[in-house]
Amino acid sequence: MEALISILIGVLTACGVYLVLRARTFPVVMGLTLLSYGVNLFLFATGRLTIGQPAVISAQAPGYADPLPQALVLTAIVISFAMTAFVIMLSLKARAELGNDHVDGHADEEEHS
Amino acid sequence: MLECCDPINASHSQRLIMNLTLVVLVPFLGAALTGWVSRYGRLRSAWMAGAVTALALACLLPSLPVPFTGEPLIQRLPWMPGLGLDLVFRLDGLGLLFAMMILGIGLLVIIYARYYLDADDCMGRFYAYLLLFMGSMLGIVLAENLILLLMFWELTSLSSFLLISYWRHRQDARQGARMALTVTGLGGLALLGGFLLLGEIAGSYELSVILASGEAIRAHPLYSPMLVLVLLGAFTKSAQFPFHFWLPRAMAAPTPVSAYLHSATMVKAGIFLLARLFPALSGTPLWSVLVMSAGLATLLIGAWIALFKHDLKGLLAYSTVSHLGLITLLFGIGTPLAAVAGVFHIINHATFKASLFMAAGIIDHECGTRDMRRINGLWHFMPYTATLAMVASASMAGVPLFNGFLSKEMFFAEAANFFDLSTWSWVLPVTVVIASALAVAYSLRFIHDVFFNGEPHDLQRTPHEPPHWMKVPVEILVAICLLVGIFPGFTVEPLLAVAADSVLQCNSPAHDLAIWHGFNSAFAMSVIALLGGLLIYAARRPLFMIAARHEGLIDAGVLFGRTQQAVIGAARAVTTAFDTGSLQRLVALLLIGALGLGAVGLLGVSAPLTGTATLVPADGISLIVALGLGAGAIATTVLHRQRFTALIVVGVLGLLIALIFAKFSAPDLALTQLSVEVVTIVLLLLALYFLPQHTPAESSRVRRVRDLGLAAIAGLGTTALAWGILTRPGATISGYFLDNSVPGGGGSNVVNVILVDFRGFDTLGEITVLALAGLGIYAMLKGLRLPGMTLDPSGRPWNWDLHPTIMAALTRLLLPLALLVSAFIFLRGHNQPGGGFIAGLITAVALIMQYLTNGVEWTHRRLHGNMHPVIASGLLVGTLTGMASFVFGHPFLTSTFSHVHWPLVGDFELASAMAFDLGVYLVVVGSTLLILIHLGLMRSAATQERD
Amino acid sequence: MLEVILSALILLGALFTFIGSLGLARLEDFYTRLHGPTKATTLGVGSLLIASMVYFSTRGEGLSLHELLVTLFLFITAPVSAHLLAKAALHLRLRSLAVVPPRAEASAPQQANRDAPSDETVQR
Amino acid sequence: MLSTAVSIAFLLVGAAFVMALLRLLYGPDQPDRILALDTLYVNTVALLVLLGIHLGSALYFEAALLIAMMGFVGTVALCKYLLRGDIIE
Amino acid sequence: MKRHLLPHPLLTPALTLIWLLLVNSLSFGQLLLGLLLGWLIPLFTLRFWPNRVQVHKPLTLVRFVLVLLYDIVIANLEVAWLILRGPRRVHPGFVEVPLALRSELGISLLANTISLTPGTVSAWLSPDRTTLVVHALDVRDPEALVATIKRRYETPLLEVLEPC
Amino acid sequence: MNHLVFLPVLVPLLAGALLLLVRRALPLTVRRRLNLVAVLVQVAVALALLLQVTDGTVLVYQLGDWPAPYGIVLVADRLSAWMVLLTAVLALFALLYAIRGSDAGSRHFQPLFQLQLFGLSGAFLTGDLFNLFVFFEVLLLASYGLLLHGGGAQRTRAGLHFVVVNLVGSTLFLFAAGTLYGVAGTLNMADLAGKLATLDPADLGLARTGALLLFVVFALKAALFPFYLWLPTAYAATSAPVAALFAVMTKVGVYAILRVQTLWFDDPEGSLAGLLDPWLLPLALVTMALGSLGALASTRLRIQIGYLVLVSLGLLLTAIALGERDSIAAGLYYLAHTTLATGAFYLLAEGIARRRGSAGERLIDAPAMPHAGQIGALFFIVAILVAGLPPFSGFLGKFMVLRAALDTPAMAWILAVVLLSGLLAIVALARSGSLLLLRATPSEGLPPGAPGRGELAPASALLAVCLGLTLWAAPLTDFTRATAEQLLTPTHYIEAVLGTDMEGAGR
Ligand code: NA
Ligand code: NA
Repeated sequence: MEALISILIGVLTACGVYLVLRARTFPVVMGLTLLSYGVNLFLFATGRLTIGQPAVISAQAPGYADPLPQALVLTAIVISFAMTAFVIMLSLKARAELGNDHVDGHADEEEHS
Repeated sequence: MLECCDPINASHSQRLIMNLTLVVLVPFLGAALTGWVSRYGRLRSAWMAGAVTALALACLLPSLPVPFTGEPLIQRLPWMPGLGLDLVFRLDGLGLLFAMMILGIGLLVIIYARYYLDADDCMGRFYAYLLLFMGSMLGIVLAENLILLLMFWELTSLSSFLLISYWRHRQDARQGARMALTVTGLGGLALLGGFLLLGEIAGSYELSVILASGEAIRAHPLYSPMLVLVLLGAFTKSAQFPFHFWLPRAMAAPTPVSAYLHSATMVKAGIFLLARLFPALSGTPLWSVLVMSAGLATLLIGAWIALFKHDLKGLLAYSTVSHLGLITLLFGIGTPLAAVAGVFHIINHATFKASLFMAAGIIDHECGTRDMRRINGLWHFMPYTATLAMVASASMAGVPLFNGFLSKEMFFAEAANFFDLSTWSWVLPVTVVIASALAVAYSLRFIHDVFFNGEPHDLQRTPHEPPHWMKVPVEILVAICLLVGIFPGFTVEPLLAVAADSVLQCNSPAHDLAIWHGFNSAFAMSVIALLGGLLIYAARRPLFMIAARHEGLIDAGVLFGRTQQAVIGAARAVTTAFDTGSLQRLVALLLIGALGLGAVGLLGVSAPLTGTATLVPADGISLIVALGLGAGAIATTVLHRQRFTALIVVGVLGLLIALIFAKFSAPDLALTQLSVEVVTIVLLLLALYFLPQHTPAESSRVRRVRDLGLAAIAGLGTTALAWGILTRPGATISGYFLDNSVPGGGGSNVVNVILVDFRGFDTLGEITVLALAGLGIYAMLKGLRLPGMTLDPSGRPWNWDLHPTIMAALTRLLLPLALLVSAFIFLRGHNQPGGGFIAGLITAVALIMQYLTNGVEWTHRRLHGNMHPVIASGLLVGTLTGMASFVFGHPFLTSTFSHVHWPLVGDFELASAMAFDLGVYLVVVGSTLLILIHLGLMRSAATQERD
Repeated sequence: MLEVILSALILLGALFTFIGSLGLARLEDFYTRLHGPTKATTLGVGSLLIASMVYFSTRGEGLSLHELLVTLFLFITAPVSAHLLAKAALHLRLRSLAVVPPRAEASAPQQANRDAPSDETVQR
Repeated sequence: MLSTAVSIAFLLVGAAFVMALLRLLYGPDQPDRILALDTLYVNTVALLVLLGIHLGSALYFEAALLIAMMGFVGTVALCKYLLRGDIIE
Repeated sequence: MKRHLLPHPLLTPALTLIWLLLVNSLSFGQLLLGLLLGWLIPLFTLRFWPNRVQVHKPLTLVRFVLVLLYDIVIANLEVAWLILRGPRRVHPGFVEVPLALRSELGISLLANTISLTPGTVSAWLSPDRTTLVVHALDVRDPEALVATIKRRYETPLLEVLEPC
Repeated sequence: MNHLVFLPVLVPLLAGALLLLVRRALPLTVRRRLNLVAVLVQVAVALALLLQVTDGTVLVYQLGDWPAPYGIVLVADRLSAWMVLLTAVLALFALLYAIRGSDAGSRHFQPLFQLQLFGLSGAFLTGDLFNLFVFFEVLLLASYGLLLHGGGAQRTRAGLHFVVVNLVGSTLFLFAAGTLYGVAGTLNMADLAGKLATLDPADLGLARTGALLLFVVFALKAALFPFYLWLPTAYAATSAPVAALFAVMTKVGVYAILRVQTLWFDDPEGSLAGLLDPWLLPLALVTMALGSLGALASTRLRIQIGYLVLVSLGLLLTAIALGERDSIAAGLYYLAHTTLATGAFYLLAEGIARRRGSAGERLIDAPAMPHAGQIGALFFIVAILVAGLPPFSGFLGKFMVLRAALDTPAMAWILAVVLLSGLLAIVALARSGSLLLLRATPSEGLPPGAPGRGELAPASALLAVCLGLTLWAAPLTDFTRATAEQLLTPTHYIEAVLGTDMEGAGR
């Protein structure tokens, strides 16, 4: 399972990285989203993998997962949501101000053709 | 080596009166005052400047006798003793000599400038700059601390920049000023380096210590670099070859400035430094080679160029260069007598050159030009001024009875002594004689070409004698030239002696300032130089032609200009090579840096990546989910150019991630991920409407390969990190949370207790981020107008049905249900999965659903759209809840809870963390709705202006 | 006995979930595929939720009926989703095995219907 | 017996996931993909319920409940985009 | 005034019931809390749901639900069989159901009911809301299907929601 | 419990929330006054805090009354208090400038400004790694909001770049923090110091990676080469008061580097000893060199200032990289200087731009400006400050750094780069100064809507503060030296955070 999750983190990160490096705002936003998936999963994984042991205190519980990374991921999810919202908005503003959706505001040939 | 006799005992005499500090500070304060009084009449500033200078002189007076006792006067005001940097001043012979020159000639220049400046020149500004400069110069010569000296040194560069660029409308003035600043700035920085090293070597920046530890300094391994740096500073300031070019270009300054800066002060600062550090630094082969060769080259080149300058001030400027070379050469020769001669020539040059500049200024003033080809025969128009100028020129040429002759004789004697039959030793005397002959020639030219040589050509006006007071400064200076030249023993000798003593740090060797020393080699050289000068001047026409042919061939100034352009060009090239304004490059660099350093971290030590923990076996469903997730991620990447499609796939990714969270014991995370995912999708859809539906294929192949490479490495790297961590048994602080969640935090959902209690502060920050996102987006929307798509991506008109009936009717049904669920999630969050954040998202989504299905107008009639108060009260509720614990003397966010028993109702738990969670809830609802609603409203806003 | 019922319910639910997705994968046009998920929603998830109710209610911790809510939600929402999907497919004129009523594919309501009585939800 | 049934059920639901994922990747049209997403939401509910039974934990119920709601909003938004472009108007 | 305090008399008990389901508890405290929420939420959502829903024949409603559940099971089996046999055997088709129901809610409930039973999806509602186009997975006799829909689903819904 | 530590965080948070709440209820002038009062309170609080920690006490505030390393703690030592005070002072002048009118263009300037302060103070005070992340996000998002208010293609593009690259940086931060937690099992920075010093050799690779990734993030915030490209354009794009406030934002990165450098990597016995040593100094020097080249190459004043900021950051990080008591002390003195001087420069730059008509801040000829004398004098002084020329604080700071660099192996390099980049800075500033102030076509009078002399008051006041830095250099450097000493003996910090009976608590 550990290998599976590790590879998954890697794949999500790799795809995120590739998309973040694109020239248009929308793929970059998607890339940031994928990156945040990857890093949230990673952060989550630092609490190691436990199945069926949520950190809810009860007498019957056989054990508990590490709750701290979960709390951190929760915070990270919210923050990255806020940031994503902001970038999305910003990409619209860029589109309005720059006339196209290139991250550097270049109008390029394909836009015209 | 220094042939030093009994060294002066450098005992420090402390005086209570801080008059030296005042001497330096008065001009600075006076500068401000002068600038201020000029508002009330331009001439007042001249009077004020004169008064300030006189005051500074007066401050100096009480200490005048001290240097003659043989002990320097040292006064200290502590500033940064820990750094060895105090406001500490020193008055010894050298300092005294220079201070007198600076103040004396300064006063004359102030008088002179009063008449020189035109009515439309701002006099207050001029005098303010001049006083700034004067103060800086005084600081240099009176500083006991090298760093203090350096500070004033740089201030002279800055104030001379202001003075040279005084006529700011003139391009040559601006360029000259910048060039001077650049070259002297370079020198100043080199000097800083040199002084730092010197201080390190000597263990102190104080001259008393440094001058006493010459042996140790010269023996130190850092001596050579230090010397080079210090000399660089001195040479640039004193316009030594090859840094001489800035000086002639500084002639764009008003002539009083030239008379002041380029005779007695600015350029003498470098010479002063050579003299100042002479005991500590001189006496090594390196010193001799560097200082002598610079001096010699400057002497010769300056004299040669001076001869051919048609510009009056140009001639004087290059002559200055040449004389500075002469003095440098003397210090380079390094014998005590040479040093004495050097000091003597400093005085002499200052007097005759200042008077010459002033005379040139008068001529310029009267003729409206400085071109010697046009100025001729002024003897007829201004005989008195001509006489003065001719006396000063004679002194410059080294004609007997004038002061220049005396120091030049000493110089010839030292040059002759240098000749010791070794292979190259003849070079020095020969060159010296040639240079002197050139000096005679250009002095002759100055006299003949200006005052005789026929009639003036097309002058704007008829020249005549200047106002009386404009001549007075020249008269005084010329008188000094004569007095010193004829009665050296009565006039200059005591000052020279005490100055030379302090240069040598011992009693200076016997020197006879008589005019006549008999027929010795020096006299012979003088005669040869005079005759040679006459010869050269006689042969000037062919020489001028030769010079004209080679003009500009090797012009260091042009070279400098090209160098500067090249440096700026290189700077542009380098800067634009890095900073292309490309986000992709920015991100790529960040990633490369991170991947590189990450690799260094991981591979830099031989530690196993795989740990020792027992692993969890994989099961089928996890495999499928993981495969789906991986395939989805790759699909998003491959399909990313079809934006809507990619968006759908991203939705699936979020769902699968939530599943993984659920599977691995994180129900809270699963809930959060699910809710956030949907809101994100809605957000992306809202945005996509205003964006192109497809991403053009525009990345080059190279770029794609590079990005794929980066992506692959990033993937491998994070996989390795995750694998390394997952395979290690973890030992974390989480046990504490599990142990204290119920007894200390009053909740059994540990994750939630961490969020609202153990690490509630994180959550406070997190909701602030959310609030900020809302506010930031709202702020950004102002004035934003974007056309949406008028046709759908396939080119068809949009569907007519804005709000499909079936959808609209049923989602209204869902609203109360969703709100109930939201309340449920909120209330149980402390003990079971849930909490304020998820509840907030559910509420927000339930309301968004109304917008989606019923439209903005319909919903807005039912829901108050102003979310700012909601966000603000959320933040306030969270903060105030945290502050409530202040009342009980506990830190912020200290939680409390109690079980309340109400009859019939049963046990209720009341926890302060719930109130905090309410703040979270409000911020989430407010921010999410603010963002989505206003984004959704954008198109309507495009047509009709709203808030 | 309980275990048998539970097992049967679970298997039934899983089976219908599977069949629903199988239909999604196998069927040949969008409109027929659209029927697949209904199985997963109704009998599939329904059975599983009943199983869950039975399972948690018989563990001695009291009755567990909240699974009904999930069913309620699904029964309200799933048909609406299906309806909207079909509407979108019609709008996009996806390939259909069956003959599509022409007016259902129209981008704008036909002239005849323009004046039809309508309240706020109909196009102005 | 129960655990065997649950295991088989996991297999079946897993297979359902695969089917839906294939449809998601294959398309061919956007409604197909949205439909696949919608199906995946439902399948996830099924999976969570199974997981709850499998682990004997009631903690997955809220997730199932939430999916029923959130999945709907997602699907509606996506369909609305196809129909109108502007999803909030 | 009464309407302001208790806008949806049916909704309050319904929400209270749902609350009790949610918390899986029948304690008095939860009942009170449920009532409180069941009262507050309709107050808040009043503006979103202005027209009061009236159920006229509760028994018909119950019977309708039972019929529906039975139909769902049967239809599931039929359609499952269809799918398992393979895509070549299906005969899909669109049928147009003329509507007697007039209210938005009624039409929506009917459409949902149709979609819930496997094999049929209500795909399109005409702008004048007189016709519901239904896609059926396997339709041999369109008229029979329309008749079944009207008889089994629309009629009881009419009785419950729009008796007049 | 001494609430004073918490007040620098609480005051702006409360003020921000309140200002948001009363957005429509109160007129702008009242809100401006509220804002100003809050910042004044913040200055007072920061001053009080500084006075409390001057004697070397490390004040620890356990939020929620949970002990470290379990709860989040705020820690005020000399360094933190110094940074908080610096921020507050800068904010005061930036605000004084803003409320003269440039805040009216933004919908949320007042609350965003306070929340930015909240983020900055929090980042300087927190003793928890993840909490630092949160505060990074707070201050970044606030700065995005401030950066982007108003329109314009340039601003939007710069903002987009700034936001995206920082988001990637945030992702890196999480990877780094996660890795460190995965290895050391804790997030408290003091606790991490102990755990990272005594690592199992098998975990060394992961820990090093985590730490180095964290360094990359901080280097990005500090605009260290090669992550500096965002700075000049982002700073140039925003409004003057915001740019002035931004002057302290890069210092957050510098602060973080200094903090972890002294806390984690300084103990020569520790597992991660000297981890940053191969990187920090060379990168700092390259940053300085490229910054000075950029300053020379700039065609716009504010871009040039941005590059000059890079030069100063390079010097600052050089001081930190040297790691000696004296160098760090010098760096901390220089930090205050460069922050305030840069702030003043940005305020002044807008004043200049607004007086030059259509030429604005572009380095081209333009009509002579009104009040050229006053502006010229201010420009001259600020240029002297920024170029590190005598007699002001810039020179003193540079001198102290160089002095501390003298007996280090890299002396020659440092001397060469610092001196040459200083020269380039002089050349660049002489060029822009003479273009902006000397080389003017005849005056056209005051452009319509241009402000009067009073606009220059905040910049002048900031320069006066820099003059104060010069005059009171001795007590200030005594303080920074004590700060450096405290940083170089982190045991006191660690004990104060974790408590002495640390072994008994926890697991
Ligand atoms: Na002539
Ligand atoms: Na159906």
